[in-house]
Order: sequence, then structure tokens, then C-alpha cells
Amino acid sequence: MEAVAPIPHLQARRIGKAYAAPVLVDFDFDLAPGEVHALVGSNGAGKSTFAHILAGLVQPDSGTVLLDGRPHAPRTLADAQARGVVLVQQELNLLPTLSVAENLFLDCLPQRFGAVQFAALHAQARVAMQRVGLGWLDVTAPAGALGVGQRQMVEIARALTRQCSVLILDEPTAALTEPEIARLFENIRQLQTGGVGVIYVSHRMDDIRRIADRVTVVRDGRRVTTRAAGTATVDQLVGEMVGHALPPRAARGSVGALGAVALEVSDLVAGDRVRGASFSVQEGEILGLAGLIGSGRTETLRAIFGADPVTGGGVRLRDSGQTRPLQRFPSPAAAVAQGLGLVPEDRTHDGLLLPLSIRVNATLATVPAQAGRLGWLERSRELVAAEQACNRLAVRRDSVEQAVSALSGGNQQKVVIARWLARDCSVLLFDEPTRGIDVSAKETIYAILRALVAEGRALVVVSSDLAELMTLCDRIAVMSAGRIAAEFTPDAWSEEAITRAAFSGYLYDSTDAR
Amino acid sequence: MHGNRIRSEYLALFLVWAALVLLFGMLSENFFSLRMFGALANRIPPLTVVAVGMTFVLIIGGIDLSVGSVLGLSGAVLGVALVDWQWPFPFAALLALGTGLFAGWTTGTVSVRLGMPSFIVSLGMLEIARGLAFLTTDSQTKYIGPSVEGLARPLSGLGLSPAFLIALGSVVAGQFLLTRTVFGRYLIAIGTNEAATRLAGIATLRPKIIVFALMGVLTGLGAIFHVSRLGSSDPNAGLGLELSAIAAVVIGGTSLMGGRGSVVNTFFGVLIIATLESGLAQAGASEPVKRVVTGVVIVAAVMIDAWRSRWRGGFLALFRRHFRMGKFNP
Amino acid sequence: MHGNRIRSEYLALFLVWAALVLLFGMLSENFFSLRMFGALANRIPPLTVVAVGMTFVLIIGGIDLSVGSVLGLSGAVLGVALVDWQWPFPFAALLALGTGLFAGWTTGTVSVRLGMPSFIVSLGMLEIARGLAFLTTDSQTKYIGPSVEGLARPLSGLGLSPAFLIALGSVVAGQFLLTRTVFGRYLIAIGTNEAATRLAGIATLRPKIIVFALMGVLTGLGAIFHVSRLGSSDPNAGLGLELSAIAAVVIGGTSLMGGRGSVVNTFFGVLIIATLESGLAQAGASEPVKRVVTGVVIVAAVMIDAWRSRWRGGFLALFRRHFRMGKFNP
Amino acid sequence: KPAAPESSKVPSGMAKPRIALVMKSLANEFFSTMAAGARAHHAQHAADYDLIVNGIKNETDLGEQVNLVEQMVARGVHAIVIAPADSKALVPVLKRAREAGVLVINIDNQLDPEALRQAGLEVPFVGPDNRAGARKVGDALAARLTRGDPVAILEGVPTAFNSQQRRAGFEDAMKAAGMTIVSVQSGAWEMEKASVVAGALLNAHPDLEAILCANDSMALGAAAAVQGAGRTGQVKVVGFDNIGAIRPLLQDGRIVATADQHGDQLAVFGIEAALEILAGAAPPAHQTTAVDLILP
Ligand SMILES: Nc1ncnc2c1ncn2[C@@H]1O[C@H](COP(=O)(O)OP(=O)(O)OP(=O)(O)O)[C@@H](O)[C@H]1O
Ligand SMILES: Nc1ncnc2c1ncn2[C@@H]1O[C@H](COP(=O)(O)OP(=O)(O)OP(=O)(O)O)[C@@H](O)[C@H]1O
Ligand SMILES: [Mg+2]
Ligand SMILES: [Mg+2]
Repeated sequence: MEAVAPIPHLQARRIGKAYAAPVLVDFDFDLAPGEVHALVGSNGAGKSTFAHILAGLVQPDSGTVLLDGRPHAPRTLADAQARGVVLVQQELNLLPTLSVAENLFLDCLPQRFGAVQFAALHAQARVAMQRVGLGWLDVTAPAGALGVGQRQMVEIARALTRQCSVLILDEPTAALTEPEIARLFENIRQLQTGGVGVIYVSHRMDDIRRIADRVTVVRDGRRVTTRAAGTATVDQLVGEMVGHALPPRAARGSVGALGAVALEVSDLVAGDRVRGASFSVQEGEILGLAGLIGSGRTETLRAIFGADPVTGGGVRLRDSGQTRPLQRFPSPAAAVAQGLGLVPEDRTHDGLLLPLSIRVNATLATVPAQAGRLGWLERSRELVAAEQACNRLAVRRDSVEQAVSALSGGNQQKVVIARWLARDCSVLLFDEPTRGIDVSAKETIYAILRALVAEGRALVVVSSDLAELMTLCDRIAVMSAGRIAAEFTPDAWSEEAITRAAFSGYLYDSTDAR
Repeated sequence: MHGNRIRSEYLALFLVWAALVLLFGMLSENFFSLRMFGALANRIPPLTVVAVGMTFVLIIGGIDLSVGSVLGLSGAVLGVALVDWQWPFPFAALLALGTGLFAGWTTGTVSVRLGMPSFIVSLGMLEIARGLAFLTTDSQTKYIGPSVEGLARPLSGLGLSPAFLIALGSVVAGQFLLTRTVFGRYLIAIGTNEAATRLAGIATLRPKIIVFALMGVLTGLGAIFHVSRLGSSDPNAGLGLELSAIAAVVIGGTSLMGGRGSVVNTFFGVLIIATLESGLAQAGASEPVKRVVTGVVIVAAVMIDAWRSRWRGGFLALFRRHFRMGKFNP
Repeated sequence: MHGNRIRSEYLALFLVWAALVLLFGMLSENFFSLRMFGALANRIPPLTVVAVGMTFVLIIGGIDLSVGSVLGLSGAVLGVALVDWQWPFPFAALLALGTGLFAGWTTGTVSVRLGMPSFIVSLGMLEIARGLAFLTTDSQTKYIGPSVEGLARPLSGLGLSPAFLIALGSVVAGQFLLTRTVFGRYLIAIGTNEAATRLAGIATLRPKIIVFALMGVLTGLGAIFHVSRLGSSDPNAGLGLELSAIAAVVIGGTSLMGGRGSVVNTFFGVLIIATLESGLAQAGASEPVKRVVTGVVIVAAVMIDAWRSRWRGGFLALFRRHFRMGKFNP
Repeated sequence: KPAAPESSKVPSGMAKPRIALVMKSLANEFFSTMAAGARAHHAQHAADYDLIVNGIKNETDLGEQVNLVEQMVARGVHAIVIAPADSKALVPVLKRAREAGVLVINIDNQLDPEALRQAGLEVPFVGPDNRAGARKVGDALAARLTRGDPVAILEGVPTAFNSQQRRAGFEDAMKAAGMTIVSVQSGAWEMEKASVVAGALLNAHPDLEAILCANDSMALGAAAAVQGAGRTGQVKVVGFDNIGAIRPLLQDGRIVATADQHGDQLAVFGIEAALEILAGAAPPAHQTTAVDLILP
């Protein structure tokens, strides 16, 4: 790879692909060796589809791709890999029953006479994980025990172990916090110096500013512009993505009149990740939960919601003007009955019924409300409700009868959120709500969340994107090692202070250091 | 699932069935008689109601292997109530339904509450219910006589028995329950992704138990039909019924992995199985031939139905495509 | 899966088995004889090898209902080759293995390449193979005699038959294949999530077909053991074997949904089933009692094994927790 | 006296009577022999009648046999020759067949007289007396035992009438000879199941002298178990049905006796009776066919 390949390294010309509607139209794209070329666009613009074409997962209807001057039309993932094109997909694909090490090297397990050389495998795996800064991770543990962020890191580590000349990263940082992101960028820079071209798909403008050399904006499957990354402002890019300038962002509403405490979590203990978390959120307030990967934010939300068994503490909920006694919900159904809602972190496993239609998915939490007497389904009402929900979040779709599995990642996420917006919840818990969602849709969602609190609801938002929390929230609580380490109001917070708090829980207890 | 789509959904299986009827019609002379269809209609009620229940069980991703034994047990209880205790038929029938309900509910509760595979729990219930059926009847067939045969006797004028009409009613009701009610929607959601359904705030355990209980009641109903057709109660009744029922449901396109299914298509599955058996008997086929033909037709029916949805770009292209990269739904 | 974890993994089932042995030892006086264990060891080889194959089939998320019939067919072919064609034993045995291989390979190819549920394809094969078994033997049992009994005769000094040793070897080899080889890792991966496995760059169709073919070969081996034990070939052999085999595998903790399983634990499942059957017969239990006890023990064994992994915070807390929020693996 | 139902008269102008033979499981060698006998007879008299042979898949599946009878009625046969899978449960459907004008002849397993009486039906029977046959086999065995010897019985599927009759015949013989019956268990007519049960019996009763099996398949299984336990020659086995595979074991003494019901002739008797009645003859009285004791 050291030899400087003739520019360009990868050249895609007039790529076309259509499902029910055109997804890519005459799409052109170039990648030079050692370049990081970012691909941005709104949800459903066709970014993942393009990545899939390069990686052999999808075949284009028209157009050609040249790789180092030779045609590149892979029919399978293995074909593409043989030519050095490696993809980290947007949706996670680890096998939960296999160990981390086996997941890392499944297609090239070290073997002798067909028997796996486990010692060698584990050694290789440790090296690979070291490279992404997770050297402490037990590579013999099943991948199913990992959270979304860690799984994302394993996927990245897996790609980094491959011999590649083109690395495609599709939304790699959506579930990552700053330390992992920094580590990832370090790795990318190393590859760059080795002459590897990187295609970087992201909705995080910050990432693009930091790592990309060039940016291509794609809108409705067409290339809008390609330019050097430094030459465009975020607002310009966003404007090109959506086709018009965004309205100026509504300034974070000054903290309005807060009501009574809507949800109080006291000394919550659940599993071995939540070790006595306490916080509260008031009516009309958005509380942000920041923290490092694995600090227990996801588990806290799940425990509040009754999704996992709680072994200590409990929650106090205010419901129709009354504060209820301390309780633990035996099931999510019980929590929902008292006005809670949860947008889960892992949409494919915990959120969506993938083979079913958008209509069914968007109305799942409100089926009885749309049904007639005796539980009779009223199809027309369901359709209206589903259309409304989708319009509110601008879900890009052919029809609401389409299977959600055919939606782009960001649009799937919107469907999960839409489901809960359709329900009249007094307290909503959001776990990484904007994971994979494009910049303009994020603004829409922020506006909706603001509108929700204006109605007097209380929201808890977990996000690994600190900037997002700082834009959105009225208050930020920082989790560390399963407890709330600190709370900040807007006047007191800063990235540095929050990060320091996030590490605080691990300083004394080195066995927990993750 | 509406309008034309409904029809095309049911069409493939209907055609398979029609092809079978035609084939046997050509093979043996008297096949196309009203009497023949009457005989067919008379024999399917037990299998039909059990298969309707099994459709729901498979849709939630479960399985119930105990239906044959539970049918035997319910029938045995019915016989004892009618003959030994001299109960009037309606009460005895209620007791039979209750027996089925209890067995199904037990299977459901143990498997759902204790988080055990329904395969193994119902396998246990298979043995237990059969043992109890032997105990109840002292391993004897009981002759009951005409008092119980009313359900199976064709209504004059119509040529169809009340049992058949009830079974048909259960198909229609089942299809409505599945596609038009909140409960049905929940079952499909549970079968598709239970974790996601639970996190959407839907209680998933109770609906699953209810499905097993419903399976039990329908099995009890099947037992009543069976007894009334035999005019006797037989503790061995229903041996192997679970496989026929599952076969009918799967031929009807319901997935064994849950989340997808149709009660109406299950009914076509039942028709196909029953017609096949009748037709082979009419043709006087030898036992080995019967076996081989049955096996081939079962596989072929599912194959044709599986291809229905992929019917694009001609038969051959399709065949080629699927030989290259088949999906696998075990 | 290493060190202590292995042992604790096997412990629960071993204890269930030991408890059964103890129980029957107390119930009937002559249970604890060496001869008793010899008899047990002698009768389990066919079920053992079939269950080993079934473990792999379930691990990839498939099922094979045809094993009973295929065992019947392979045995029939063996009988015909030995008696009617007077082939020497090794060739006849190879033919039997080949018959099993062909049947399994066919089931696998049809289900995998055409993307059909293996449940239904193997159900078709169940009928077809049984029909062919009847055809091959003209529905007659064939007496073969001592020429074939060598495999089943205990080796002097050891008290164990070659068949048992081979079966034990298949367990060890199977466990090694599953946990220590690349092929085994692929199978687990495929059973967990086939689409994701394909995305990891693994071809998934061939391994699945190989598993069905392996199941077929092992069934053929089971047929040889079966014939050699009875000294006769019987076209009805293996009736209901599929359920026993699946029960043994599931008792051994293998998931019907694929992706998880252990061959050694399957062997304990076989031991439990076989001991139960012999013990009940020794105790002279009546048929109904046998049935009920068998059902209860099957469910209890799985329950205990399921609890093994959740054994924290005392039995009661556990019970309560699981009654409140059970997982469901149908 | 039973008369052929009015409507079943074959119009003299009609081509050939059509006769359906409905049996139990054709997977069972006894019934496949029976079917072969019937087919051979038909081959010789192909000009006189048409024959449809059917059996059920599983011997205990009464529902399927009821289906078969209804199917044959729908098919328009003139006579049904049936070996009922159950002596009571088939009565109602046979009554319906008679009402539809079909002649019914009962072979092999006699319909329950009480159920027939309740249904107001009379059906001519041609077949063996299983109980007497089993008694003969039992007596032959008893002659080789000494009074008080412990013996065990392997019955078939316990609900089956044949099985109950044979068990009763064995018990009659053993009681008359003063043997001790230590256990009666079911081998479900199957070789494998029988060998498991027999193995357990041998272990539980080290002094066991004989095992009486209600059919030959189970006798083969029991003989294998005896051999496996190393007690060949000590434990005597008897069977029933005289299938081909039993002969070598009779020769070498591992099986002491069995009984032959002449299955191949049984269906033929039934068919001939049906043809006679259809031709206008008076229905015959019940006709018991011979069961012969088979010794080496
Ligand atoms: N299998 C499919 N069938 C039908 N439509 C599809 C299919 N796959 C993708 N699409 C459609 O193609 C369009 C582009 O999807 P793609 O995943 O490429 O978007 P994306 O740019 O990656 O969006 P996101 O930022 O949300 O990930 C979407 O509108 C999607 O609905
Ligand atoms: N050794 C382990 N055993 C069991 N579970 C583990 C182990 N290590 C990590 N996990 C799980 O992995 C999760 C890591 O979470 P993930 O990588 O998704 O980050 P996250 O969801 O952002 O973290 P948070 O828990 O703060 O939301 C942990 O919360 C925990 O549930
Ligand atoms: Mg995407
Ligand atoms: Mg999280």
C-alpha cells in the first residue's frame, strides 16, 4: 500500500439503484489513497446503499466502479474483501453466542487440521482490541454481554484487522463517547499514512470537521457537491443536504416554569451495572444523562422502566397530580400503564418488529387507543395515526405499509420515536434518541422534545453526544460506575467538567476501570 | 392483507387443493360425488379446530406437541361422564372442554412462567395426558352410541354436519381474531420480536398463556367432534395428531419461527391433507405408495406456497435464483 | 466453556441422572447390578448416535423429523443386503450408511437450497423413507442371525459392546467438532444469526447441508446398531425415535432456536431417557404410570438444567423471580 | 336372522360387485400377509369382483379407519370386509354403512356383541378365536415348565381387543398350569420396545423362566433381550402369528412356540362370504377359523 497509487484510487461513475423509488441516481464518487472522504446527507439519502454497493452487499442497477483502474463489481462481501474493500456497517452484526475473539476473526480463525487454535486466537484478539483502546476487555466473553457501544468498537476493531485499501465506516461514532472517538480517529490517521482510503459516513458534523479531507453531500440519491472539508461551514453543508437553509436554531428555551417532581429515582440497584443511582426530573424539564460507555445509563433506564429486575431502591412517579409511593415496576407494561415510555438504545433488537409494516410499528404502543369496541382493530384510524406519526418526524417512506426493515437506519430510529410520541406519556426516557439521525431531523426532534416539555412532561435523555446534551437539556446528570457522580446546570457545565465527572467513579476502584 | 392481496394469498393453496381433487377425480371414478365431499367434510372437524389452535401457538413462536394426547384425554373424560356418570351431553361436553382448557393452560403456564421451551413442556404433557387417558378409561374403548352422534350427523337438506359448521366457524373467528383484533396484533408482535413488544409496554406473558389455553379448549372441542363421530370414546384417540396439525399449519404458510401466519390458509392445509388421505384410500393405493405420495405432496405444497410470494421473472429464473442462495427457515 | 465451567455445565444433568438411578435402585432390588448398567449401555447406542446428529441439526436451527423412518429404511436395506443378496457385513453396513447419508443429504439440500422449513421437508422424508422401508422389505421382518450381532455383543472382559464404544466415541468426537473446530464455530454462528454470519463472510449453505448429511450417516449407523442388537431387520424400526432424540437433545440444554448446545449434555439426556424407561419397566409400573412419570421427569430435567445457570440468591428468590418474569424459548 | 339389506342387492345386470377390504395397519406383517392373500384370490377371480384394499397407518388410529369406511361407502362399494381396529368404536360407522346399503362382513377381530345389540345391528363374523389360540400356545409352554415357575407376559397395545384376548388366553393357560405371573407389561406390539421391557424384566426377576409375547415381533425383541442378558436356553419365549422371521428362532429353540391364524386365508373367507351373500345366498352363521399351534 505504500506505493502511491495513481489518483484516484476508487472511482464510481453514474451509479444508479432503485427499489420502489430511486435511491441512487447517477451518483459519482472518488476516493484518493490516504484520503478520508466524508459522505453526508439526510436520512434515506442513499449513503448506506452506496456503501453496500462497494462492499458487495447490493448490486447497482447501472453505473461502474473502478478500483485501482480495474472494474470493481463484487457480488458478495467476500469478493469485496478480496479486493481490499472493508465495511463497518451501520447496523451491528455481532453473533452474541460467540466470544469476542471468535467474532473478530470468524472468517479467518487460526486453525490446524480444522481445529481452532484458541490460544493464538485470543492473543490476536487482545492485540486487536488493544488497538482500539479496549485491551482490558475479556475477549473470551460472549459478545452478547456487550453493550451497543462496545459492540460498535468490536466491529471497528474487526475491520481494522483486515488487509484493506478502502475502509468504509457507516456511522461508526453514533454510539460512542469522546474517548473512543478519539481512539478511532487515531487509528484512521494511521491507516491514512499507510495509503488506505477511508469513506466516512456520519451525521456528526463535528467528526467531519475533525477527520475528513473532503466532503460529498448527497441528497435524494444525487451528488450535490464535493469539496474540501475545511471550506464549508456546517450550515452550508446542512443547507445542501436538505435543499434549503435551515431556520436558525431556536435558542435553548430558557428554563421555563418547572412543575412538581415527575420522576424520582432513589438508590436504584439493578444487575451489577446500576449501583445506587439517584436523580429526579421535574415536569417541564429535560434531564440529560451523560457518562462513559458502560457506565450504566442504559441499564438505569431499563431498570426504571421495569425491563430488567430491580434489586434495590425504586422510583416515585407523579401521575395525574398524585405522587405515588416508591415502587419497582414488575414489567414495562406496568410502567407504561403509569405514563412512562422508553425509546430503547438498540432499535433492531429492542425497538422494531423488522418484518412488519411501518403502520404496525408506529402504532404498537397505542393499538388499543385506535381500536374500536371489544378490541376490534380500526384500520382507517390506524392508517391516519401512522401517517401522522411519520409526517411529524418526516419518515422517508414509500408507504406506511412498507416493512420497516426496508427503511434506512435513521428512518427506522424515527419510527421508534414516533411510536412513543403518539402516546400520552408523562415521563419519557430516551436512550440515544438521535442515533443515526441526520442533522435536520435532529433539529426536528429537538423541537418536538421542547414542545413536549412545554406541555409539562418530563424527559430523560441519554446521549453519548455531549454537544447534543448541552444543546437540548435543562440539566445534565453524569453517571459514573453505576451512580450519579455529579449534576450540572447550564451555567455550570463544560465539556471538561462533565468528562472529569464521568471518570470520577473509576478513579478509586481500579477493578472497575472500563 | 386486503382485497386482491387476500385472494392471491389464498390462491396458491386453493389451487394445490383443486389440483389434488382433480387428480383423484381422474384416478377413481366416484371421487366427484356429493357424497364424497360430504365424507370429506365429515372427517375434518377435529383436525380443523386443532389446527386453528396450533396456528396461534406457532404464531407466538411456540409449539404444542400434546394436542393428540389431550384430545385423547378429553375424549376419555367425555366418555366416562356420559357412560359411567350418566351426565347429560351438554355438561359432559363442558367437562371435556374444561379438561382441554386445563391441560393447555398448564402447558402454557409452565412454559411461559418458568421460561422453558414449549416443545419440551408439551412433550411432557403428551406423556402425562396419555397416561391419564388410560387411567380414566382403564384402557378400554367405551361405546356411547347414538346419544352423542348428533354433532357428526349431516343435517338433512344441507348434507353438512353441525361439527363441520362449527369447525368452519372457528376458522372464520380465528382469522378475525388474528387479523382484526388488538389481541391478534399482539400475538403477531410477540411472535416477531418478543423483547421489542415487551418494551413497547405490552404484557407478553398473559397473551401467550391464553394462546395455549385456547389451544386446549379447541383440542377439547376436537375431542367432542371425534367422539361424536366414533360414537365411542377411545383413550388412544389423536395419536400423531400433533404432526398432522403442525403439517397443516405449515402447509398453510405459517412460520415455525413465529410472527407470521393465516388461519384460513391453515384450513386449506387441512383440506389438502384430508383430501390426499381420502383420495389415496379411494384409489386403493398400497401402504408404501401412500406414504411416499403423502411425503412428496406435503413438501410440494409448501414449495408452491413458498414460491407464490417470489413469483417474479418467470419460473426458471426463480428456480435458479433459489438454488443459488436459498433462505432457511427451520 | 473451559475448566470449571465445563464441569458445572455437565453437573446438573449428571445429578438428575444419578438421582434417577438412586431412585430406581431403591424401588426395585436388582437395579444396582453391573448387569443392569451393561444392559443400559447395550441399548442406548442407536439413540445416542442419532441424538448426537440431532444436536447439530438443532444447533443450526433446523430439525429432522425423519430420523426414525430413515433408521427403519437403512435397517431394511441392511437386512436385504445381508439376507437376500448375501453381501458380506462390511459392504452391507456401508450401504446402510450410504442410504442414511443420501436421505439426510436430500432433506438438507431441499430445505436449504429451496429455502423451505426443515420441519416440513423432513416430515415429508419421514413418510417417504417409511414407505421405501416397507417397499424394500415387502413389510416383512427379516431374521438375520448371529452374523450381525457382533457389534452388540459385550466384549469379554470389558462388559461393553463395540456399539457402545463407537457411540461414546461419536459423543466425544461430536463435542470436539462442536467446540474446538472451525466448522463447529460456523455452526454455532449460523444457528445464532444466519444473516449476520453471512455478513461475516462465511458461506452458510454448505455447512447446513453437511449437518443434515451427517445426521443421515449417524442415523444409518444407528440402524446398524439397532439391527445388530435385535439380530433382525424390521421396517417398522425407529417409530417415534425423532421425538426421543429431540427430547434427549433438549433435556441436554440445546436450544430449539439454534445457536446453543452441547453434545455431552445430549448424552446425559439419552442416559436419563433410557434409565427412566428401564427403571419403570423394572419396577413393573403400569402403562399409565409409566407415561405420567416419563412426562414429569422430562419436564423436571429441563427445569433443573434451566435453573442451573440462574442459581443465584437462593432457590426461593429464584423461583419467585422466574414466576414473575419468565423468558420464553419456545 | 340377519338378512342382506334391501338396497344392497346387486342388480343382476350390473357388471361386477365391488368389495372393499378394510384392515388395520398394513405396516404390520400379519395384515400385509392378509392383504397379499386377498390380492392373490382376486387375481384368480378378477372377472367376478373388484377389490379395493386399504389399511390404516397406525393400528390405534380408529378415526382413520372410520374415515376409510365412510370413504368406501362414498366410493359406492357393495360390500365392506373389515378387520376392525376396535370392537366397539367401529359399530356406529358400520351401522351408517349398512343404512347406506352396503353389506358388512367382520373378520379377524370380532365386533362387540353388546355394542352391536345396542346399535341394532347384526354382522356376520369370520375369524379366529384369539383367546383360544393363546391358550394353546400357553399350554404348550406350560408343558415345558414346572409348576410354580415365574413367568411374564408382554401384551400388545393394551387398548387393543386382540391384545386383551391373547393376554387372557395366556393367563388362562398359566393359571391352569399353576405358574406365577410376575409381571404383565406392554411392548406396544414393537420389537424394540419389547426388548427394552424384556431386558428390564430379566434384570428384575433373575429367576424368570418364560416370557409370553402377544405377537412375534415382540417375541423377537424378547429373544434378543434374553440373548443380551446371557440367558439363552434358560428363559423360554413364545409368540403369536407365525411370521417368517420367527422360523430360525423356532429352529434353534430360542422361541418355543407360536400360533398361526392363517392370516392369508382370513380375508379370503370374508370376501367369499360377501360374494355369496351378494349373489343371494343366506348369510352364514359366525364362522370361527382355525388357529394352529406351531412348534419347532
Ligand atoms: N431493501 C430495500 N427495499 C426498499 N427500499 C430500500 C431498501 N433498502 C433501502 N431502501 C430505501 O433506500 C433509501 C436509502 O437508504 P439508505 O439506507 O441508503 O439511506 P442512508 O442514506 O444510509 O440513510 P441513514 O442516514 O438513515 O442511514 C431509503 O429510502 C430506504 O427506504
Ligand atoms: N463483563 C461484562 N459482563 C456483563 N455485561 C457487560 C460486561 N461488560 C459490559 N457489559 C455491558 O455492556 C454495556 C456497555 O454499554 P455500551 O457499550 O452500550 O455503552 P452505553 O450503553 O453507552 O453505556 P451505558 O450503560 O452507560 O448506557 C454495559 O452497560 C453492560 O451492560
Ligand atoms: Mg444508513
Ligand atoms: Mg447505552
